[in-house]
Amino acid sequence: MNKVLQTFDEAVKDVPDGAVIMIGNFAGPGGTPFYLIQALRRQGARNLTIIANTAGGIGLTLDYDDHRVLFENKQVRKVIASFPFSTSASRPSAAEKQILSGEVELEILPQGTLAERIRAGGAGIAAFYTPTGVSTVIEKGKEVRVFDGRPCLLERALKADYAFVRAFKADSMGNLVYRGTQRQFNPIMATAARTTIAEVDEIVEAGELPPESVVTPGLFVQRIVEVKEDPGFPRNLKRSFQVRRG
Amino acid sequence: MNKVLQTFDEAVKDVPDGAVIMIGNFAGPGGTPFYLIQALRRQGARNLTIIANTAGGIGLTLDYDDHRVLFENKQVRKVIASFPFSTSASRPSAAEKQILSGEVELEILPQGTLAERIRAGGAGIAAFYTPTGVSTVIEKGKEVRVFDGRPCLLERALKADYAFVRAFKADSMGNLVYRGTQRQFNPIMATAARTTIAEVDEIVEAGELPPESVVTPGLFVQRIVEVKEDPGFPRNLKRSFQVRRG
Amino acid sequence: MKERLSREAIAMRIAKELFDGAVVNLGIGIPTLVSSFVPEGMTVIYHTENGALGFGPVVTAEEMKEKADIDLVNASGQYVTPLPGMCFFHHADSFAMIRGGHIDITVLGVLEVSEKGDLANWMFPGRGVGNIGGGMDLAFNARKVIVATEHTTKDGKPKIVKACSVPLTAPECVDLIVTDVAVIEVKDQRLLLKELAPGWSVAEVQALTEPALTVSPDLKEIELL
Amino acid sequence: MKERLSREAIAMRIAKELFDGAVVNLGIGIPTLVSSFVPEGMTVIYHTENGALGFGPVVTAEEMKEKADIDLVNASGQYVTPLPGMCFFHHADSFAMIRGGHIDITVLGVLEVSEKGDLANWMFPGRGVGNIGGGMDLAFNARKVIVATEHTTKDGKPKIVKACSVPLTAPECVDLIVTDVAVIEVKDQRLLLKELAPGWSVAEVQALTEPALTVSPDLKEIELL
Repeated sequence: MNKVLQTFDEAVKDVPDGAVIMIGNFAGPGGTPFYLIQALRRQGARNLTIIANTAGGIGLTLDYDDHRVLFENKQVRKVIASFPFSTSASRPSAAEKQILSGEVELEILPQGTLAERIRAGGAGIAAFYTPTGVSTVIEKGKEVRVFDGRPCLLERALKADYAFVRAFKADSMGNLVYRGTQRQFNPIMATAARTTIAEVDEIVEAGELPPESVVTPGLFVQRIVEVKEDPGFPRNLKRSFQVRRG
Repeated sequence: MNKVLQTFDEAVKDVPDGAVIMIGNFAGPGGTPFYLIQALRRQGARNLTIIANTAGGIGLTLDYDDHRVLFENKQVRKVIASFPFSTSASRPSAAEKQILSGEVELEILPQGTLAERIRAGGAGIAAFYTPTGVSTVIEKGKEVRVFDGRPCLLERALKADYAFVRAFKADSMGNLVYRGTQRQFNPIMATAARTTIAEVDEIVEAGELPPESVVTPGLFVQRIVEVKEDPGFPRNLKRSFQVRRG
Repeated sequence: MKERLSREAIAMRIAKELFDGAVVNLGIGIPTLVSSFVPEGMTVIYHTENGALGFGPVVTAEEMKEKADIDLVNASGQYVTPLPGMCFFHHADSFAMIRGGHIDITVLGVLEVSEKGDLANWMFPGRGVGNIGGGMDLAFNARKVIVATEHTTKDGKPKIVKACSVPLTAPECVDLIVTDVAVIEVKDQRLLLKELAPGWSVAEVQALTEPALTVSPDLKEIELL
Repeated sequence: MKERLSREAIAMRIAKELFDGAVVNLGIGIPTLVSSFVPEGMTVIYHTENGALGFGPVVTAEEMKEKADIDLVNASGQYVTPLPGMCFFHHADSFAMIRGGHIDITVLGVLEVSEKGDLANWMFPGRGVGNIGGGMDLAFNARKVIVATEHTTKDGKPKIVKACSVPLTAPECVDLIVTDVAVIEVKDQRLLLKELAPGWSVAEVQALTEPALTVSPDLKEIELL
């Protein structure tokens, strides 16, 4: 039972055209599987459906190559996100142009609904009712049903073929721990994919992570790759990693 | 903002007749709020609805006074549980007799549905669809709906007026950590009650629990009481606590 | 004298709505400033959508080199500082807190707010696109929704309108509107004018507001402290 | 020679269904014994409903004083031992694993199993009451459901029946039936007799089984090792 792979290229080798991929991502590089995304760009699978909080390149924080590179490389057919567009009108992202031109299909969701649909996918919950979105554009095409006097929308589970997650440490069983706000979507995405690939700072022996501190139990993780030092790493991102490690 | 109380009696003082109470409990005393239950027996509120995995006194493990004492004291009107009956036909619990006589109403649920309904209560999910229970007695009175070819039952959220939870340590903000399998229903019940009361081994200063290790964030916990040494503690239970502390 | 309140003053007024132990989620813009005006001795616990509770102030430009940590950011992508008693959790748990009604107060920005308390704040006007993010869950589910806004757009048009012209974030969700000229409570689908900025009259505020305002019997000047 | 397999032998046969890295949940009774027969060098990861994964063997009577820990128990209330790489989680997360299809194999006990693979094991016969516990979620949702049972009741009546007479745990859920006289696969709503206990004939097993058995072309004697 060996889950550890040596390269990111090897880890994403079998991603087929048309795959559904969840990518952990929120406000900066801390919890983003940067190297897995780069490897997928090199690998070149097309017609992908990306499930992530953004469609990449929203320009909110540190400027770095997140999954916007998959849009720039025209690998994406559909994106399911809550924050798909750049925060800057003058610097629209590749995804924005492709969405507006109809080249990429967008399903936009409230962030909590996106998160809960992913959790439902991992938890075997076929669908659930949430109040969020009633009488807004989100309602369109969805069943509305009243519970205890409050109208709710029926939302379906989301699953994926792959989840790309970023964690702090993994042990050899695949157990993951996260650092600070690195967690975000990563732990729930890890539960909702057939194949979860974790990009981590460090792989340790089983038993080195305190059993009560494990956030993603190992059964959810199929492949683990450790981040090595990389001279070609984007300058801004590297600086921030130095902050982290210092 | 002081959440710490000195006595268990004080902590349960305001429980009214007819209250709905969730009680953390599973296979032995490790995660059971023993002292809160004892205090509620002394306090005497009646017509209670108890939501817990068992109805107390199932005889599976160490013999100790769990929430069976609330049934023996005739404080319970209804119980929602997955494992309500004693494992021993020759030693039926108080709850079993009261359920069979009609004195106490029982809603029996699969354990995963019970857990998920509690989580839904805390998470603002009005209802959800689960495959578990279709074409069994659990289906009765529930909507069946097919998703992706698989029939599912519609299950509603459970909420409570109070949750009695057992944890290992609390900090002054109400953050809780649990030891080993002590977790079970406690973290989800803490989210689903208007007033959550935590019984803990130790209360520490804010900052002493590593922030990544917190399992129940403080906003879910309104009252905290620390367990003091108690010479009247049941012998079996005390022995096992000594095992733990040794 | 018809001076309008500064963004800081709006934030100061909103800070008066906080209470000891309150769990608060602040949106981008003026809302973020509210944290600077919490009274001494009061514990306010901040929540951020990306999964943290009880963290400290935003890292300032001067502190950046020393304190910025890419694993300690808020939902706006700002670096924040650690505080004893903070904790972390994942996105589903974070929105369970929001949707489950565990957030006492959220402070959000505004494109338009209607007389019924409908809020619209997610579409970029003119660009035809928008980001929903966590705002919709907050607007629907926080116990108290406060909006912080200039009373009018840069072109002088009312932001408080009879009915929103842009896509809604949430219908009938706003409890309190704090602007640079007034404090208005949304009550029973009406707008109750409760406080005026110094030097402003009811008529002057009404002139900048599309729907009719009901004047509170306790109308007073905004107090910031 | 018509000896029936011991409970341990049934468990040994079931252990052959495990594979390296398998995530396994064992019910009470014979199922619990399966963990004693995992081949050397194979990693099997045990899951328990109360929220632990990757723990070690049950604490024996002799070890009790030294090793029993009330915060390290399985779903049957037995003390278990720690193992490097184990982890803990709460009940909703634990059943998310089960319901979400993340448990490779569950081994459960039986009151009755039907020719379609319906399983009934939660009602106490004669007492009119029953405990559902975690078994129903496991029976509905584990990837492979193996049942371990004596072929007949103490009174000699078949436990493998045309249709269950007691309330179901889950319909059409059982993949493999391992008894003290045979191994039977449930396939396309039929019972495929695959292995016989030493000395038993097809006719003898059929005589103890209510529905008609289909005999596998590869029928063989049960191999335990």
